[in-house]
Amino acid sequence: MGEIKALQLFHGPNHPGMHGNFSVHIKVDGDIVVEAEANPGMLHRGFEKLMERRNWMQNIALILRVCVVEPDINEAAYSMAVETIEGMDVPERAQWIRVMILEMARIANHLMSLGGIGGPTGLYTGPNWALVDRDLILDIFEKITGARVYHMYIVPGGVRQDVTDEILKDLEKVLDDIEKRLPEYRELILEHPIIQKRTKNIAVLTRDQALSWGVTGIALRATGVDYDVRKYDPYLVYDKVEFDVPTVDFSDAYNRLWLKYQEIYQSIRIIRQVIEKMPSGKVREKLPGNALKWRVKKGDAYVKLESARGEFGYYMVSDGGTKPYRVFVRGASYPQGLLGIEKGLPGTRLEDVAIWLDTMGVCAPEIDR
Amino acid sequence: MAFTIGSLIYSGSIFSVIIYLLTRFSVKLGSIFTTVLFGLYVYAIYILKDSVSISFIHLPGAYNLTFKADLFNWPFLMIGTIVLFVSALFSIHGLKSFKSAASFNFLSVLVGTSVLGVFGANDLLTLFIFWELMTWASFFLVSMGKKEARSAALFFLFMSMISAYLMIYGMFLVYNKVGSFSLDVIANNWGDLSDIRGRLFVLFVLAGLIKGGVWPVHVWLRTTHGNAPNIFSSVLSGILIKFGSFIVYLFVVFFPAFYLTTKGVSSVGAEKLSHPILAYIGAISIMIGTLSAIRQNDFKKLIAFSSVSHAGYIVLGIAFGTGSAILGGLSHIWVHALTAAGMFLSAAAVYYVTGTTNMDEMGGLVRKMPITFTTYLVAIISVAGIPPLAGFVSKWLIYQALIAKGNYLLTFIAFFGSVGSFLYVFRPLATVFLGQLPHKYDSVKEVPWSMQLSMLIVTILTIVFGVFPSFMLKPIIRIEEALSIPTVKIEGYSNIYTMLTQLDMFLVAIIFGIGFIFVTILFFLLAKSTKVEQYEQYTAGEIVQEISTTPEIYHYSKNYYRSFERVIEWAPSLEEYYRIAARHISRFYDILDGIIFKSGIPMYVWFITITILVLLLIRW
Amino acid sequence: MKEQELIDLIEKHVKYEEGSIEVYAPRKLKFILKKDDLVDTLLFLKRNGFVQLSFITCVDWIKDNKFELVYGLVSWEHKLTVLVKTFIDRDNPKMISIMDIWPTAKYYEQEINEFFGVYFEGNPNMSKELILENWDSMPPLRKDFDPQSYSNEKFEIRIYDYKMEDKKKK
Amino acid sequence: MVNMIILAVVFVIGAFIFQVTLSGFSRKVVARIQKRRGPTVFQNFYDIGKLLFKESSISHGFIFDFGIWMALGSTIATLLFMPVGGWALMPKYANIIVIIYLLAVGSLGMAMSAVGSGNPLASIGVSRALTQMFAYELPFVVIAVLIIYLAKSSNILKIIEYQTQNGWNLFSMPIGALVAYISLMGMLGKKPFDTPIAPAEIASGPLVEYSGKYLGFLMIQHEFATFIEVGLFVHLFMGSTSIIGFLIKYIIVYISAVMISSVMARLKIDEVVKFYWRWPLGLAILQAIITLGVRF
Repeated sequence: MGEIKALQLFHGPNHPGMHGNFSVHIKVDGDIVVEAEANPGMLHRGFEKLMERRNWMQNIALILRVCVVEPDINEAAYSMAVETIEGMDVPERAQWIRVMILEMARIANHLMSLGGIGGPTGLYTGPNWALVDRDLILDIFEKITGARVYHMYIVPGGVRQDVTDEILKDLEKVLDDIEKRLPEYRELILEHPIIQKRTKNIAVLTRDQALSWGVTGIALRATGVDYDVRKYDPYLVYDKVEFDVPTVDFSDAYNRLWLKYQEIYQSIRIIRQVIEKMPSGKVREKLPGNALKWRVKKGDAYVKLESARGEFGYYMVSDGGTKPYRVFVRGASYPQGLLGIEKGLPGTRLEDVAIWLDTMGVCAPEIDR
Repeated sequence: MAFTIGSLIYSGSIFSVIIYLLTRFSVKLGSIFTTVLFGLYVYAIYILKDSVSISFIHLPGAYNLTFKADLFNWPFLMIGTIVLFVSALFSIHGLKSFKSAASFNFLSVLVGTSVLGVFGANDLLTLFIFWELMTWASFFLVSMGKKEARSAALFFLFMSMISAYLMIYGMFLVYNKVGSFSLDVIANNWGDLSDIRGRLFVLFVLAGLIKGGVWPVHVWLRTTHGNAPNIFSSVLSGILIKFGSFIVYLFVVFFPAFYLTTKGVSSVGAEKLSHPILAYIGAISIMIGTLSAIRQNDFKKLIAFSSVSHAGYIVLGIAFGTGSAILGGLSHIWVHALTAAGMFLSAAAVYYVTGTTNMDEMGGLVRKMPITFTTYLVAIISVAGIPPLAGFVSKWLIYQALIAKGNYLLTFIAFFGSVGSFLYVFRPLATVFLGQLPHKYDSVKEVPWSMQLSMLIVTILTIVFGVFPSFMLKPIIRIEEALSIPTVKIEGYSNIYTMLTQLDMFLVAIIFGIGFIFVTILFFLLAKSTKVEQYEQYTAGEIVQEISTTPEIYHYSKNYYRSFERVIEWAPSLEEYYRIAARHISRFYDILDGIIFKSGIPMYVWFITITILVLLLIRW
Repeated sequence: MKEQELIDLIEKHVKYEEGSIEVYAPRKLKFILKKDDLVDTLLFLKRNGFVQLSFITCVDWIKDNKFELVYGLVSWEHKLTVLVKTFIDRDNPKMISIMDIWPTAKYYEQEINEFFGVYFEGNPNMSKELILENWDSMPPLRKDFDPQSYSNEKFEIRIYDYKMEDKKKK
Repeated sequence: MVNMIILAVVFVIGAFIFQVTLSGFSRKVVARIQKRRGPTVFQNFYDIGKLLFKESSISHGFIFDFGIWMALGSTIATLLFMPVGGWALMPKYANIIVIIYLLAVGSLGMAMSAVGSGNPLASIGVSRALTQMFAYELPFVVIAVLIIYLAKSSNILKIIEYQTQNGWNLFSMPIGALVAYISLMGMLGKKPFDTPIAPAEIASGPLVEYSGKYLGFLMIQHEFATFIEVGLFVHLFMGSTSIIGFLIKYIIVYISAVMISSVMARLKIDEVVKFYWRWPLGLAILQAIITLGVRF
C-alpha cells in the first residue's frame, strides 16, 4: 500500500469559497486536508512590465487595479515612492487628506471582510449589511474624487483636488452612522454563537509560523506582536494623530475578526482627528513642466504602508527617464498566500479552508500582479 | 413422487460424493449439478407447503434421526433452500478461479443438507447433529477464503463450539426431565419443566445468539464474513446465522405458545411470550451493528455488521412477543436472507471482476456492471426499509408493535438502526458503483450469465415480497394462527391491517410507479441533454487534463464518514475488550502450552477442556 | 536604534562596498555588497534584530550586463528597514537560496527565477512554474523581452468584422 | 377513479403553485432582513420555467438521469399520500411512517444521481446529507412516535382528529413541538443545518453538477419535499380540519423558519450531529417522560 490515497479537490478559481481568481489544490483524507498547494497566475496581468512601458503619470491609472477592495493604498505607495526618489515635498494638507483617504479605504475594507466571514460560514446577512455600510463610504469617495472604487486621487505631489468642508461634514455624519451600527455587527457576527464555534480555535497561526512565513498585518498582530507600519515607521502624518494598535495573544480566525472590528474604531478615531486638525493650504505641488514628459531623478526607493492586510510596499527604480525602470509590488498577502497555504492548510478541516483563506486575508491580485 | 426431508437429505449426502467427483472432472458441471440439486430442494419444499410430513433416517444402533416438515418450519425451509439455490447458481461461474472447487461444492452440498436437517429436525438431537455438520462444513469452507481466513475460521469454530456445548448441556437437561429429545414432547411438557425452564432458556437462546451473531457475541461475524469465500458469505449470512434465529424462535415462541395452545388457551397473550431482556439485547445489537458498519472500509465487513444489526431486528421482533412483532421478526428472517444474499452476491460479483473488497480502491463500476448495481440497489433499499420493497414491510410491522405498546426506547432504537442503515448501505453504492471509474478497471465486463441470473432472482423476489407481502406473511400468519397468537389481518395480496393503521404495499408501489413514469415522460418531453465523459466535471474552474487528475484520486471514497466517525469515536469497542481479554488468556495458554504441549491441535483440546470446565461450574 | 547606529554597526562588521550606504528616507537604509558576502550579512542582520524578510526582487541592468538582487529586511526592534543589494552576472545568473534563513524566501526566489531566470541553488521549486503557465519564451521581466513581438508571434491577429455581426443579427 | 385522478392532478398543481409562490415570498422576506429589495414574488416560477425549457443541459450517464426520475417521482408519490387539513386523496392510507419513508426514496434518488455524476464534491455533500439525516431524524421520530401513541394511530387524519378533541399538540407538548421544529429546520436544510450544500466549502455539494432541466426538476422536488415536511409539522402539532387554516399555519411555520435561518451561520457536520443528539434528542426524551407521566 504505502501511498496515501487522498482525494484531490480544487478550491478555486471559480469556487464560492474563494475570492478572486486564485486556486488552491488540496488533497483531502476524509475531511482533513493533507496537502495544499497554491496555484496563482490566473490573474496575472503583468503590471510590473506594463509600468515599465508607461509614463510616471500614466501609471496612476494602472496601479490601483492591483487590488480591487483597497485600491487607494497602491496610489499612495506609488506616489510616495516617486516622491522619495525625486525628493519632492508634499503639501501638509495633502498629507492629511491622504491619511483620511487611506483610513476610509481601511474602514471599507475591514467592513467587507468582517461581514465577509458570512460567506464561508453561511451567514449571508453579514456581507449584505456590510456592503450597505461600505456604500456610505463609497458615496463619500464619489464626492471627494468623483469615482466610487478606482479613484486615481493620490498623485505624486499631493492629491488631485481639495476636499470641501461640506464633504467633511457628510463624512462625519457617515462615521457617526457607521459607529452607531458597529455594535450591530458585533451582535450579528462576533457574538453569534455559531460564528464563534466556527471561528474560535480555527485557522490558528502561531507566532513562530507568522515569523517564518513573513506574515504581517492583522494575522501577525493577533499573535501578540504589535507591528504596525503606521506606528513603527510613521509615514504621512501618522505620527501626529493618536491611535492604538489593538493586539491579542492568540491568532485564530475569531481574534483576527475581532481585531478588524477594533481597527474600524481606530480608523474612525483617526479620521475624526484628521478632520479636526487638518490645516488649510494647497493640496498639490506643481510638477515641473509637462507631466507626461516628467523625468524622475535617478535612484531607487522602497516605500511601505500599512494596508488592511499588512505591510504593503513598492520598490521602485528610476534611471532618470520618463518611465519607471523597475517597479516591484510587495503584496501584503504574498507570504500567507503562497508559503502559508503550503505549510498552514494541511491539518485543517475541509470546512475551514475557506475560513482560513478569508481571515488570513489572501488576496489573489496582490500575489499575481 | 413424494418428497420428505429424510429423502432429500439422503439424496443430498449421496450426491455430495458424486458432485465432488464431478467437480474434479469439471468445475462447471459440478456446480450445475449442485444447482440442480438445490433447485430440486426448492421445488420439494414448495410442494410440501400444505402437508405435514414426518420422516426418518435410520442410524446403525438404537437411534433414528427424525424429521418433520409442517407449517411451523416451512417458512424457514423455504427461504433456506431458495438462498442455497441462488448461491449455487452463482457459483457456476463464480468457482472458476477457485483452487479447491471440488471440496467447495462437496461442502456446500453438506451445508445444504444441514440446512434441511436443522430447520426440518423433529428432535433436538437431530438438530444438534446437523448443526454440528454445518459448523464443520462451514469451518472448512471459511478457511478456503482470504489469507486471514484460517484464523477467522478458527475463531468461528471456537464460538461455534461454545454454542454447541451450551446446546449439549441443555439437551441433557431436557432429556433427564422428559425422557425424549422430540420437539413435540418438549413442547407438550413445556409447562412442567418450570424448574429447569429458565436454565434451558438461557442455554439455548445463548447458543442461538452466538450463531445468530447478536451482540455481545457477534464478534466472530466480522472476521468470518469478511474473509470467507465470497460465494459462501451469502449462504453464511443469508441462512446459517438464521439457525440462531430459529433456535430463538423455538424457545421464545414455539414451545410456550404450543404448550398454551394445547392446553386450550384460546388466545396467547403477548405478555406470556415477551422477553424484555432479550428484546433489549436485540436492540443493542441493532445499535452496535449499525454504528460499526458505518465505520467499515471493507465491503464485506460492512455487510457483516449490517447482519449484526438485522439479527438484532429479528431477535427484537421475536422477543417482543406481540403478534405483529413476531410476524415482523419472522418475516425479517425472509427479508434479510434475501437482502443479505443480494448484498453478498453483488460483493462477490464485484470481487470477481476487481479482485478486491476494499471500497476505496474501486469506483464507477455501474458503467460496467449494471445488473450487479441493480441487485445491490434493490437489496439496500430493502435493507434500509424503504417502501415499496420487502424490508419496509417487516420493519413496519415491528414499529407498529412497538408503538402500540408504547415502548419508546425500543422504537427509538429500531428507527435508529433504520436511519443509520442509510449511511452504511450508501457507502458501497457511492464508493464502489458510482463516482469515477479508475483506469485499471477500464476493461472489466459484467459477470457471466449464471451470476447475473442468480442476482436477478434475488432482486425479483425482494420486489415481489415487497409489493405483494402476503406471499411472505401468509405462511407466518398461519403459524401464529395455529399457535393462537393474535395477529394482523391481511386482505388480498397486499393490504395489511394492524391495530394502529393499515398499509397497502401494492397501492404504494402503484402510486410510486405513477409518479416515476410521469416524471420520466416529462423528462423525455423536454429538450435532450448532452452526455459527457466521466471526467468532464466541475473542477472549480481549474483546467485539469485527465492526466494530472486520475480518477483514482478524484473519487471520494476514503474515510467516507470521517466526520461522523469523529462523533462516535469515543465509544468503547467491545471487540477491543475481547481482544485484550483474549491476549491475556492466550498468554496464559502460552505458558501452559510451553509446559505441557508443543503446538497445534492441543489448542483445540484446551478449548474443549476449558469450555467443559465452565459448563461444570454452571451446573454446580 | 537610530540610522547612524546601524550604519556604525554595518561599517564595523559588514564588508559592504565603499560609499554605498545611504539613508534614503527616514528609518530606511540601503547598501550594496559583493555576491559572496550576502548570506553572511543577511545572517548577521537577522541576528541583530532584522527578523522579517519583506521581499526579494531583482532589477535587470542590461547595459551593465548585471542583475541586481534586492533583499528588503525589517527590524521591529529597531524600527528600521534595510535594503541589501548585490549584483550578479547576467550571463550566468546564479545565487544561493536563503530559504534556510527565511522560509518565505522560497516563493520570492521562485518568482524571480520565473521572471528573470536567476537560478537559486538550494531552492526545490526552481523549475516549477508559479504564475506563468506553459511559458516557453524568455523570462518576461528581462529588459530585452519584447511583449509586442511575443504577442504577435503567439496569438493570431483578430480583426473585428462588424459587418458579419450585423448579418448575424438580421 | 377519474374523479380521483382529476383531484390528484389539481392537488399536485395546487401544492406546487402555493409552495413556489410562498418560497418566492420568503426570498422577499430574507431580502428585507438583509437590507435588499429582493426579487419578485414570482421569481421562482421564472427560475423553474427557465431551467426546464433550457435547450442545453449536461447528463453524466444513466444513473444521473435515473436518480432524478426517482427523486421527483417518489416525492410526487409521497405528496399524494399527504393530507391537507382534513382532506386527503387516500384517507385510509395517510400513514405517517409511509410518508417519512417514501420521502427517503426521493433523497436516495437524489443522492444516487448526485454521486452518479462522479464529482467528489457531490459525494462529500451526500455523505454529509446522510449524516445530517441520521442526526435530525432521531429526535423527530421520538416525538412523532409519542404523538402516534397518544392518537393510537399512525394515520395523520386520526392524529388531526385527536387534536380537534384534545387541543393542539403544540400546547400539550411545547418542548416536543420545539424539538420537531428544530428537526424540521434540518429537514428543510435551512441554516444552521445547510451543511450538505455548503457553497463555500464544497461548492453546493450534491447540486454541483446539475444544470438545465435537471436543476429544474430538483427545484420542483425541493418545493414538494418542503410542502410535505412543513405540512407534516403542521398536522402533527397544529392539526385542524380546515384547509384554509392549514395554509395559514403553514405560511407562519415556513416563513418563521426562513427568518430564523437568515440570521444563522452554518454548523460543521459533526457539530450538527452533536447538537441534535445532545439538545433536541434530550428534550424529546424529556417530553416523552413528561407526557407519559402526566397521562399515567
